[in-house]
Amino acid sequence: MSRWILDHLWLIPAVPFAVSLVILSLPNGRHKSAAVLAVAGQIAALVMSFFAFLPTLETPGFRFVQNFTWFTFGDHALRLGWLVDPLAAVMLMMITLVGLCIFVFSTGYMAGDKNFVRFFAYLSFFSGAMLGLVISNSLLLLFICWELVGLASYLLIGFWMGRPSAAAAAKKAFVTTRIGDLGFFLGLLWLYGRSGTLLFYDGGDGCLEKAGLTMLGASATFIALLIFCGAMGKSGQFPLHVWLPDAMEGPTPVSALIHAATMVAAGVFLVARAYPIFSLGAINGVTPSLMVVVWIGVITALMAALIAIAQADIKRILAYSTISQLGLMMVSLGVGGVAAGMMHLLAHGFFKALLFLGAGSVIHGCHGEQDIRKMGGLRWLMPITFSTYAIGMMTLSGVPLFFSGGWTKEEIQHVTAHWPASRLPYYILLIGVVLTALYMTRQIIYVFFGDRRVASQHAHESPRVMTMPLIALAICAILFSIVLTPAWPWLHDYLTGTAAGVELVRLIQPTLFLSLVLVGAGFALGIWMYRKAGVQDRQRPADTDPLELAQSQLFRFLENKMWIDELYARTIIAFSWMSARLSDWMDRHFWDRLVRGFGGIGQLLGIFTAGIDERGINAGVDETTVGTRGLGRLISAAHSGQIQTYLSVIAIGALALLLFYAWLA
Amino acid sequence: MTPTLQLFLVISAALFSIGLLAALSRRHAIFILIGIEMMLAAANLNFVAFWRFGPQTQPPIGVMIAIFSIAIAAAEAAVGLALVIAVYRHYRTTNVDHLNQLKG
Amino acid sequence: MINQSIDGFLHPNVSKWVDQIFVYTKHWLLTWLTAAPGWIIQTVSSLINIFALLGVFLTLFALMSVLERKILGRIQNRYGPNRVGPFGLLQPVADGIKMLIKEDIVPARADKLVHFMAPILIAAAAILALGVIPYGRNMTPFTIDGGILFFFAVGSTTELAVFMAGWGSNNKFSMLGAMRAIAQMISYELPLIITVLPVVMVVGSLTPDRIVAAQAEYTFGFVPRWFVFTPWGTTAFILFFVSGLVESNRTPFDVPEGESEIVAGHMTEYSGFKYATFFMAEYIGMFAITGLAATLFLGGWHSPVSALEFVPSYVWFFAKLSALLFVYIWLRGTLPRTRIDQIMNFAWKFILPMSFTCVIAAAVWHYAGRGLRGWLWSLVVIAIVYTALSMLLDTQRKFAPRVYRFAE
Amino acid sequence: MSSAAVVIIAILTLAAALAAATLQKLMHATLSFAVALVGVAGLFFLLGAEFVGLVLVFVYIGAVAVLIVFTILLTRRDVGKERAANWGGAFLAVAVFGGLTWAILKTQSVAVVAPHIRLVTVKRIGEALMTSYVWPLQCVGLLLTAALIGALVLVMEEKP
Repeated sequence: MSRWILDHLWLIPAVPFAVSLVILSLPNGRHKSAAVLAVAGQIAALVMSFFAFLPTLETPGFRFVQNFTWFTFGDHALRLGWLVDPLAAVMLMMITLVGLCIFVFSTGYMAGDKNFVRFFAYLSFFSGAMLGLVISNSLLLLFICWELVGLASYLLIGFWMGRPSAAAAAKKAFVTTRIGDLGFFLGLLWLYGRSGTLLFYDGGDGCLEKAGLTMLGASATFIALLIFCGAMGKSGQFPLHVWLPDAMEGPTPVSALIHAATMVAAGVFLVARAYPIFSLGAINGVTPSLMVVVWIGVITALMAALIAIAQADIKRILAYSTISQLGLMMVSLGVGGVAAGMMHLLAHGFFKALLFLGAGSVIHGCHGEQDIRKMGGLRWLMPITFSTYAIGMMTLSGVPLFFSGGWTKEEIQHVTAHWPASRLPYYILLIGVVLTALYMTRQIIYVFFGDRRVASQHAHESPRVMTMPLIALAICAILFSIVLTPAWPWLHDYLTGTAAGVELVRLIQPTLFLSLVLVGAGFALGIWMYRKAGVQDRQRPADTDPLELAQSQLFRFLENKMWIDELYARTIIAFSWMSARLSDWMDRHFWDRLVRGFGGIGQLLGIFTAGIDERGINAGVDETTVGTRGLGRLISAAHSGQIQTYLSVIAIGALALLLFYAWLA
Repeated sequence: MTPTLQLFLVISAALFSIGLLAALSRRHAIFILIGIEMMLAAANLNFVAFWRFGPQTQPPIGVMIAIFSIAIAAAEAAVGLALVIAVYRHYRTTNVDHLNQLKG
Repeated sequence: MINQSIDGFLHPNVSKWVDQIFVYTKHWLLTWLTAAPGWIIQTVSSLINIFALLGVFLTLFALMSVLERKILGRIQNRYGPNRVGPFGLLQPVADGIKMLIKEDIVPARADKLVHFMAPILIAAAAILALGVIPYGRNMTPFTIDGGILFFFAVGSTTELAVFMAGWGSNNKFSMLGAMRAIAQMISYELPLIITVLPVVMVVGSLTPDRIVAAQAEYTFGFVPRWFVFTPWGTTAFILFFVSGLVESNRTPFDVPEGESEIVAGHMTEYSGFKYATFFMAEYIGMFAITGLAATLFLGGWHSPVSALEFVPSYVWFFAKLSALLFVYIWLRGTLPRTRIDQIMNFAWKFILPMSFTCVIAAAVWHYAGRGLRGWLWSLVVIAIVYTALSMLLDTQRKFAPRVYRFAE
Repeated sequence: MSSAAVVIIAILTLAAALAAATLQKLMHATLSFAVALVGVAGLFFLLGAEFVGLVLVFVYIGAVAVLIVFTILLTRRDVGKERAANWGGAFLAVAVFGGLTWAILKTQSVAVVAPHIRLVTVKRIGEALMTSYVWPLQCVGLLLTAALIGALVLVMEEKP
């Protein structure tokens, strides 16, 4: 079975694609069949991914490559390929699993939306593209899937295109990521130019293998940076992160699937996949490109965490936390902990999906209200949501020992601590941990504790079809930690391709206590700050945020996302405006004048030649015509119009000819 | 006693002259057409006669030319008669004496 | 040419002798003047042929005229002529005498010469056409290289004759009838010739004898290789048959002489023997057309079953001929008369394209190897064109029972 | 082929042709024209070009003659007695005939008897048409089509 799947890897992305096509062809009313189809397709993908996953378990460092020629130009062919190695396999599992949960969830969440069918078509399309992305063995194929994923995200963010905000957000996301992808594409071309192949692994001469890498040489740094641009775009790293919060305009399941669990992780995955290029020629694990990755990650993590504190929209908070977590992963990749980064990516996939779905459930319960200050006291109203959400929150903030997030964070701290270049990222990460705990606490308090407020008056628990996935994801989030513990670092070794061993001693580590302290501090701070935030008298939104009372300037700064959007508006967008205006002006006033000038010259010439015609040529022509007419009259006198005359003339001519010959003879 | 080529040539010459007579002496367009057709037939007769009395050839050129000229004559007759009808519609006559609009 | 193998339970020589009896007779007759110069022998032999033809077909004409009346009678639930002679078989004699002793009226304003020439010409043309059809083994009166062409060339003079009749008898009914006749003759001469083309193409000769010879063998020993058994052949045969029906002005295409519309068409002003001549010419033209149909599509004088080869060839030929003639009579007894515009539309919109299709189908049949494959392919071609045409020509008219309005 | 036959047919042909050229009634002229053409066809038969003869009869009697009579009918109002033939034309015709005959009889190279040749079969003509004369054949087909369309257009009732 696995053998067969490996030989037909293309089926894994193909099935969801096909499903999405089928669904698109359905009439608009067929909700049930659409949902059934989509879920079935996802299950099929899950099963196949599982069978593709199995062989990677048996042999550590397993790698299966299947290349084929796309087309041939001139004498050399452009080849694409499929790839299964631990990295791809775990991604497959994660995507299909989370995806399945979210599909099921959205059957409940989107019920009653009139574009239900279209939604599921897009969703399947997305999952197909994403699966293709992770198992592609060629940078080009990866790029194609990458763009398809971008398209899917665009379609889904703008799913409610009725809302102008949604449309704007979709456009913003598309354009912003496109900026990154431009860099990515340039890097791709450059890479192709240098190494002559885009296959990652090609039996020794792929671009990630000795032969290909040696061909890169010094340009590796730039190529790596260009590729990282793409990663920044997708994973919302610092300069290009602005689209991700706005992407929350899309339906919540979309935010969960695309903008938390899978797509935004694609950037991290890309860096992990192309890691050999980044780390080419590293002096004890440090290269300029990795340096950039680290710092970008650090900045992103810190900034996002800070902004998250001051947001009021439940989904935006989660979005910013996603950004900061992604920054975290980037840092870990940069400092050389690829395994750690991927572990966190997977764990994050689970619990962030969980959190988003929880948020979705909350919003659903509060009839579409998203402002946490209008909620509150949902603790008893939606217990399942609350408990699962709490688990997710604790996992996110990295409570050690029981929750997967904790282990991965500790792993990251561990690798960061041993980064030779600088200690600064490590400390910033520590701060980040505290901040994470802080804003999650704030959110929990606002949403679930305290008294009910406007939105939560008539709140109710969501239907089973929505709570089931929550529970499933919560269980995943907890159980997942088993394979993460240092005692049995199975996943780590699985990713690095070494056999895992069990040592309970390693279970207790200094970082454990450290993170305990930090997370505790974060919780404590949060509870202390927002202790009064929950209890307000009813019917009124919570008045000003405690932080705002304390540090209004800082709060404003954070609430407005550090004015980064405004900054862009003032600088980049303004600049493009200016240039557009300028070229418009040029067109109107300069080029037009020029053209008119040429026209004038033409006119002048025309007048001149016309004069010549009148005086010179026409006279001659007239004379000729007069002559001709005279001649014509002369000749036409002979034309009596009597056919028979002509005939007889011909006959006479013939006779004359005859006589002439007779006279000759 | 077998006929010589001359006999056929004389016959066709006679036919031709009769056609000419018809074409020259009659005033009716259709008569002229008939005359022309007769001249054409005479020409065909000449072709075939020369082929028959000349050296044998493959393909039989004279016959071929005769066939083609017959086909063309048919086309010519069709168009000519159509012209006659059209002219008749316009001028209510087919007498060629009255059709001299082109006179200079 | 006589030494073709003829099997059967009769002794070969006997059956061969029976088969060739007429040929032998002619040879025997010619032996009398071996001394005479060549051209005399030629003339005499052609004269013999001509008289044989005339004898046979005039008898057939007489027979047919009475049989037709009897069969029509049967069809119309009445006795046919049954007074003169046994079963009224002598009826034609009586008719002939009547016609002969009738007064021959020529209209005063008629163009005497033309009026006189027309029946002669028409009869001559009809009889000439008979000359090239092979009636049996070695029984082709005049073997001309382009026999088929000759047939049609002679047939085309009929139009002129009809016109002469119409013009000569200075009468509007005659003129109109002649016009109609010529119009439909011209329109149906095209399909008539084009439906012959496939056969000529496949055989590769315009000589009737060759065409008959090409249909001699039997597939699997019992299915005769007649062209009517190929898809294109069937189609061409049907089209040819219909066109022939029109050419010989028979019901349902007898508008030129429809009594109810124009008295008797171009024959209105003819009476007595001239009228009889017209009548005869019509029937002989009919024989000619049917004979050609039998020659082209029904294997000429070949027997339908190889076991019956011992039966004399001319018997087979005349059997087929009379079968087709019976169909003629049957149609006349069955079908109502069509309108002239219907006839024209039918000719130009349906029959002509279909006959072209036959040519194409025959080519397909040939290049697909004249076997089963060719059979199927040509069938496909014809089916496609037929369906296309029927879709094209389908005037979405619903046929409801006719409502009669009587003057109260 | 004996001179007798040739002469007889020739006399018939020429007589018919003369009638066609001189008869007053257009219809009679046409009919005798047809007869003359049949005579020409007979001459073709005697010359061993059966096919051409058949084609001639087929085309002229079957098509052209009918066309002419139709035209006569369509332009009937105009078909009356004509004034007598003008003698100029007659004289010219006779002169041409005389000239031609004189030239023919004077040329010795045409005073030959027919060689014995294989009769030209329809098959050979067909092969010739399909091989070395295929382009002329196509052109004639084109010409005929053009003539057909042209004739139709000419006689079409022009709608003012």
